[in-house]
Amino acid sequence: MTASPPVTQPAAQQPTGAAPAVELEGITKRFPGVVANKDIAFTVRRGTVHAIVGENGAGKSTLMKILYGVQRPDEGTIKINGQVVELHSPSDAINAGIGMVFQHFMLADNLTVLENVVLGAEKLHGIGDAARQEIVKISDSYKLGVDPDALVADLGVGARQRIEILKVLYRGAKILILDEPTAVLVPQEVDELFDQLAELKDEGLTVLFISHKLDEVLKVADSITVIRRGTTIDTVDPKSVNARQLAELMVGSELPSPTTEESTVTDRVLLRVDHLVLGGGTGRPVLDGISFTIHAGEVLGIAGVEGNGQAEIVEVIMGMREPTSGKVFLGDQDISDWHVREIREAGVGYIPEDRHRHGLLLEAPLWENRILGHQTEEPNIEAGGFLIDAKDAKADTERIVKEYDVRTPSIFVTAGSLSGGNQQKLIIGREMSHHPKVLIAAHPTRGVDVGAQSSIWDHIRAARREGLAVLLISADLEELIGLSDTIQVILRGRLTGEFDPDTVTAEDLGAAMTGAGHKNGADDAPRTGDGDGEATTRHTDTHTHDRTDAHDKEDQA
Amino acid sequence: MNRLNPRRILLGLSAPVLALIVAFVITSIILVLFGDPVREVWSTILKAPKPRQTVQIINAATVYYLSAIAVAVGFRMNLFNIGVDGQYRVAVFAAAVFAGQAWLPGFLNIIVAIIVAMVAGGFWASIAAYLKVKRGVSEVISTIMLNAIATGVVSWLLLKVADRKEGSNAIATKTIPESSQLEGLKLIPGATNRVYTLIVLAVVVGFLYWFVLGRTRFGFDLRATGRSESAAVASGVNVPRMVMTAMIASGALAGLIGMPLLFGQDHNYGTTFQSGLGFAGIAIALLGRNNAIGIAFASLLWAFLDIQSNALQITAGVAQEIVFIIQGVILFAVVIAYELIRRTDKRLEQQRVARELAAQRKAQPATEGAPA
Amino acid sequence: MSAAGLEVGTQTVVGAPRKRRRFGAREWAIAALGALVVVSILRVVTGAGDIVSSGALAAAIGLAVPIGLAGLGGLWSERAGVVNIGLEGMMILGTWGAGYFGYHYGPWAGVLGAIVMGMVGGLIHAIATVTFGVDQIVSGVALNIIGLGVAKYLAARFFTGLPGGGPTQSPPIDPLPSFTIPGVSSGLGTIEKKDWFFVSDLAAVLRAVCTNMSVLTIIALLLFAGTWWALWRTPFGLRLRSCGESPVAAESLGVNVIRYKFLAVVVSGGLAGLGGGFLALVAANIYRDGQTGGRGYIGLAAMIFGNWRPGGLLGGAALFGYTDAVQLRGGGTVHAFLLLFAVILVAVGVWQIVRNRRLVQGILALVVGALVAWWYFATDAVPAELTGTTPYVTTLLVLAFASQRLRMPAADGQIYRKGEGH
Amino acid sequence: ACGDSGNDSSPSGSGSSDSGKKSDLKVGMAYDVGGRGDQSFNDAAAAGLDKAKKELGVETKEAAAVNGENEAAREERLQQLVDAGYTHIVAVGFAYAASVGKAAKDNPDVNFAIVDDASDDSKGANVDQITFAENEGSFLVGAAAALKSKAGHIGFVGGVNVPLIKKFEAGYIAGAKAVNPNIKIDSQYLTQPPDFSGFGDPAKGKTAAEGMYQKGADIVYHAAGGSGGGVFTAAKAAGDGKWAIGVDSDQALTAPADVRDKILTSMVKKVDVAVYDFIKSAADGKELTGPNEYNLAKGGVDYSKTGGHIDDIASKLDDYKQQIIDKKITVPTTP
Ligand SMILES: Nc1ncnc2c1ncn2[C@@H]1O[C@H](COP(=O)(O)OP(=O)(O)OP(=O)(O)O)[C@@H](O)[C@H]1O
Ligand SMILES: Nc1ncnc2c1ncn2[C@@H]1O[C@H](COP(=O)(O)OP(=O)(O)OP(=O)(O)O)[C@@H](O)[C@H]1O
Ligand SMILES: [Mg+2]
Ligand SMILES: [Mg+2]
Repeated sequence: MTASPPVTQPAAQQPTGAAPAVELEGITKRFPGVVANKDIAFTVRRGTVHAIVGENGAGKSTLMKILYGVQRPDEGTIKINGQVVELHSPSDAINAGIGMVFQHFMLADNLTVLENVVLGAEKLHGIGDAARQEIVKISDSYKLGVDPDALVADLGVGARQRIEILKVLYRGAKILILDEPTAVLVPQEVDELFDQLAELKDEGLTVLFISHKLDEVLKVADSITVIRRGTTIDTVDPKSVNARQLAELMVGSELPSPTTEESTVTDRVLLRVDHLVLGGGTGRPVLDGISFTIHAGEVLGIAGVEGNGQAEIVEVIMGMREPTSGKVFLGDQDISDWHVREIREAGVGYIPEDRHRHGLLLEAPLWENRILGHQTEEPNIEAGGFLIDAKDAKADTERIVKEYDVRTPSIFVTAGSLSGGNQQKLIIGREMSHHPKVLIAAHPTRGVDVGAQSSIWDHIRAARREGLAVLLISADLEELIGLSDTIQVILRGRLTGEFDPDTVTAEDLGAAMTGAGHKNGADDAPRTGDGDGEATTRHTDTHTHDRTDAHDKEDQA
Repeated sequence: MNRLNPRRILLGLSAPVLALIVAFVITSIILVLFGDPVREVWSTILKAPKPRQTVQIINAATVYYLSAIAVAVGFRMNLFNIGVDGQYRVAVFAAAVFAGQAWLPGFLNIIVAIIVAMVAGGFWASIAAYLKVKRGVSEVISTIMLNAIATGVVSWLLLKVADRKEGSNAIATKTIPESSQLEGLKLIPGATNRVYTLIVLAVVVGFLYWFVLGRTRFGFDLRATGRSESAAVASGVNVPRMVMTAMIASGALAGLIGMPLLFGQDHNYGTTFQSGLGFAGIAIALLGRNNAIGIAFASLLWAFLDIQSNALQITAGVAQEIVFIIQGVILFAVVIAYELIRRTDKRLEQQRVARELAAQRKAQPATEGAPA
Repeated sequence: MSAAGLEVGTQTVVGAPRKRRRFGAREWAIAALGALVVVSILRVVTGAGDIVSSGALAAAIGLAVPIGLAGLGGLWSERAGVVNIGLEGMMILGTWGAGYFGYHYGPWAGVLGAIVMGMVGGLIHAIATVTFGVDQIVSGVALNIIGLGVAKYLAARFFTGLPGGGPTQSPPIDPLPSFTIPGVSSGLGTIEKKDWFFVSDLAAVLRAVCTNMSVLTIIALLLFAGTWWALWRTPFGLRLRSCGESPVAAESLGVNVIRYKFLAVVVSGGLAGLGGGFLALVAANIYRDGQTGGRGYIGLAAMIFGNWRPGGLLGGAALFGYTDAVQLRGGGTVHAFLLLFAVILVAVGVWQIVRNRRLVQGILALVVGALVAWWYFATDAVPAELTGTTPYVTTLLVLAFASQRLRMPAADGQIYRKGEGH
Repeated sequence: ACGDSGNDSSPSGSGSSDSGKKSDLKVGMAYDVGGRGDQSFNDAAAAGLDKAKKELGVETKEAAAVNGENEAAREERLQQLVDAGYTHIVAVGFAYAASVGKAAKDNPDVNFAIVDDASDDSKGANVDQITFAENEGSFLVGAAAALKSKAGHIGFVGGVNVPLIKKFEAGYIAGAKAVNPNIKIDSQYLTQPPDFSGFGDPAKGKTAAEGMYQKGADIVYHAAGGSGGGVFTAAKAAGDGKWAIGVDSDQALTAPADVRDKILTSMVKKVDVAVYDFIKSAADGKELTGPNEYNLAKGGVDYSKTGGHIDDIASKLDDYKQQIIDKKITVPTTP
């Protein structure tokens, strides 16, 4: 890492003339067997927000990592403020005035905000009071609302995001890279972020910004570069394109039309949750009197800012956690004190929020992952459930791979060597193969690209038609609105509102999720009905669909 | 793409070979550096063992094998049972006391004593398991402590039951009746000594280890827990119960370690009984990569070095402890070699995955709106 | 396998933003005085005078230092995210280094020799785990084997034939200086002899620390303070700890993670080696085969016990050193402890029933407490074979009551490879 | 290296006999853990061997045990010596009992000696079972301690809690009580088997002895091998009027120079004499076999007078010695 220093002077120095902030020329990066970036070239003007869009795996993150010195390009040149630089490590990039907020947060949970921020930049203001003052100063001037002495582990995603930004600003970066900063934020938080970006821009900072949410991109960017399969396709002016055109540029073909779905809700109750309370030690309960009912053929969506109890609802239903009080019924059976395995055997499928932690054994081959979670069920077992039936399990894995289009060379490769979308398809295939009565799906399409996304939705819809009850938890409001029959909002461990997905807008949900909107119960939801006007903007993404029928509200009372 | 791929096998074999060569070179350098006779040392260690020594190697390997399997059961689910050492001592003591009473006739006495050993070993391990599951005490600390406590407790009990032989300064439990002493198997022609009859135990244990871990649901759950605790929980594994079970199983297996020695050699438990087997087991399990066959080879290698080094002082005038250096270096070299090979292999695998995917993509263009 | 281990049993309190109680210097002082009051009472009640004699405490310090230094080594390494089970091997190397260099070039060279030999051990561990990224447990185990082998081999090679030396021990080494504060020590001694409640006990404590303190003990204490300062008060320490908490985050901010980890593990070896050196230079004045007697493992345990913090580690090492000292000094102290255990168990039992409404646990504690009390009153000594287990039993009991709050560095034991985490 | 045959600096050396007359005896020696150079028990045996080599010109070969080893390893060590052509093999330490028994049976042409065991395990027509009346020697130093103690309070530090060491303790207590029935005696063992680190952990020896001195004992006897060094250090630190008693050899001659003057006396266990006897008998053609207890009467154990600290009570001690020899006093073997 001590190789050669960057050629440019530190960013503190005034940039020369009107040279663009960043110029990329012929950037090529090959990974073993994959060309992640191929001959990338574009220019970013100083003082602008420049968006980069592309499918999953298009090579956006790789490019940004190259720009931040994490990875070295095989070919190509990078010019910062008109000068060619060699970035060997993040420190070189930092010295060149570049700062990056990664797609996955780069924070140490057990350190304080202060420690996280000053780490690596101790020379600027030390690690003591001077640094604390500086942080407070930056936090105040950009309204970040960061407490330097809080422990990061105690903070929610929004706050973490702001710390990441603060980290970059603290280092005096003039060029900011934000890799999918909005993926985990609610609309209000997104707006705040955009306000902050605008402010940064006014101060002459340059922002490089990656997002899959095209409407956002159109709203905030001054310029958009589209990357497809590792190469730059085009750089466009946001005023001259709409989201659909942009999406088509990304995938390189026409998008499939939105599908139409009818309600399949029946009156057979499959999952009932009754006044669940989960104590949180001395403080306020994590779950506070949660009650809902899901019928056969119904999808109940739960909207909420992450960390408001969604994960805990899932864990309680799945038997991974004991509620302090309250009950869970599967059909008529009280499953509150059943064990995970019994619950799964009784027909509850589970698509976990974090597939790496809860859904897969990354070091195990696909066929062993097909057994996971269904160790006691056919076709995985033989001899009365005592032995694992490897042969049948392998054969069935082959079937899943084919039916769910899991792109893999074989079922013997490790799960970890599949891309995220394919991993997710494997999980969905596995869960669906056991014909669950109830499916608990947490963020089923998170981080999955458009193609895989729509196929996952198709599978869920198909199962719903056959009478599956689905509890859908998602941060993607479009997904919630598109898939659910009913949407409940969770805030601080309580269900604070029920909405009809046909009429509600993402903004309404966002307001309710942050507690900014009204917090009353189901009676007076949904709030306003002008969803249609916005639908066109909202529904630019490939996965949205129109709903033609409005179903009975009595069902959810 | 399947696991039986010639390239894989070649890579897998090259690691141990590489490691042995590295160990050879490093040890030689040390010997030269300190002016010890390199040639004599290696000719002593690498000399073909006499039949008598072959038997000793097999016997030592038998005991090591049991120990390493006991340790490996824990390792497979990420439990670090350093306590095998204490567990086997508690167990062999209990079994020796029981068998010494000769309540049961010959063979039955052996069988029940073995069960007693397993129960005792399992019980001792269950303390650590309980502390981990209920009180969150890291098994690393608790088993270190329990090893020391086992020493005190066994000593205390040993004094209570000791059968002090006339003229002897050793202290031991009552010798087991002759009808329960196992003479051993005449497996190696030309050897006066015999292979422990209870080598059978090692074979059975090895097979069971492979079968239970590889083929049964329980084994699947155990391995899943080792690979990812969180995923195991979500898949319905009751991890606390699994910890209890695995730890107790590990302890029960640890109980078997002393059995070949007890019935085939010492015939009682006393102050001269072999100690430190649990620690050797850790090294051997790691060397054998927690695999039933791998551990067998590792045990044999370890035993081979041990036995062959016995003569070092006599033939080469070099401290026998040089063998610890060789063993340690082998352990290092093996893991480093495996790591280097793993990296190579991973890179090759990724290349292959990518190539095959590219080929697939060409063969069947764009489904479901994926890029054309 | 990964070195991190299973998390089962380590329940984290959910929800409710954790209010982190600051356990600062004042709290520690109060806790220490409280403990002193308890043992004073115990001394008066049981008449076991050695419970707080300056001699026992001085011995406790002597026994605690090597454990503490080994633990401090573990702390450096694990704070940087590398599990170090090889402390024992590094300590053994240290004892040999102290013996060899101490004999040939004087005790201070012995100190240096111990550190350097320990660092060699640390270097091997660092190369294996940091450079090659092999499993940290495997490397540690291998290092313990090698450390033992190398020390024995070198001892046989270099000490045989020296006057007073042999294959298993070095010739005597000249002692390091030690300090006594003249007037104070004897004055306190007078007070200590009075057997006044608490006052004499406090005098004993003070006397223990101002009588015959080896310079190496003082250095060890300074190293504790220095470690705390370096790791928690300097940019260097922040970077080092960040490698144990989140190496990818550290890397993304330009921290050279590999370098810090490497350094930490080497320092770790040096500290453990110094712990071994203390054994050879201060606790005894020779290198002796098997001298460490598993203290490296105990050091590791003390570090976990101390929640990966210098203060806690100091407490763990002191607890261990103290219980070991009183059991080695004999004379009924361990027997007196039975009464303390009984009282604590009864208190816990009552607490469980009255406050936590856990009937089963409460009754269990009460029953065990009663049994221990019966043991105390029915006998007048604990069998010699069992007194030796006092430090281990005590450690286990304390952990059983207090280990849920332990939290290791988040990335401890995880293999880190440059550029792979993003 | 230990038992290094090619090393000239080592007092041993195989094959060549530098002085004395030539004998065609080939003597192999299997030490207990620690081997030659342990400044204790094994060194005493080595001294006997060296003497035999010098005076009888025998050829020698040595090997030492490894900590915690298996029974088979001990057998193998003896067998290796047999294979290498050694006709007389001395096994040092009771751990070899069963191995000697077995090796003796397998090799009837070879003569064996075992130190510290006289049990059936090691019995054989070609085995010299050497034991010592450690209790008798300890009785004398116990008496010396009681006679010299001003405080009426003495101590005993045992290395590892095994019967052999308890024999030392028993004799010591009996001797002290014979002088002063009211004497207070603290006993402490450093470790429990199979943890034999108590024979090699001076830190523990020091702590234990320190405790005794600080609680008023003025004389501490150790039977703790290498840990004894710590006992001497503690005696020195304890200051004037505090003494230590050495064990196995005359430690006032062998201990580090700075503590020698703190050693009141030592209980000498003449392993060297026994070993020499065995080799000598072989050289003379009348091999010693069967149990041979080296007791006070035979001069196998004794107390030392180096330093002159006990010259004043020597007559009383010799009186006790005579009584034991005359069997007027029987010294117990267990405390
Ligand atoms: N470290 C790596 N080693 C090997 N291949 C990699 C590595 N990192 C990325 N790739 C490959 O490079 C391609 C581009 O990945 P990249 O992360 O840049 O995609 P992306 O555009 O950021 O996707 P997403 O929208 O999902 O974040 C991926 O298909 C992946 O296969
Ligand atoms: N650090 C890495 N080392 C090796 N291979 C990597 C690494 N990161 C990614 N890859 C490889 O890249 C491929 C996909 O990576 P990645 O998860 O970024 O893909 P993706 O299509 O963007 O998935 P997702 O939809 O989850 O973002 C996998 O085959 C994986 O093996
Ligand atoms: Mg990705
Ligand atoms: Mg990306």
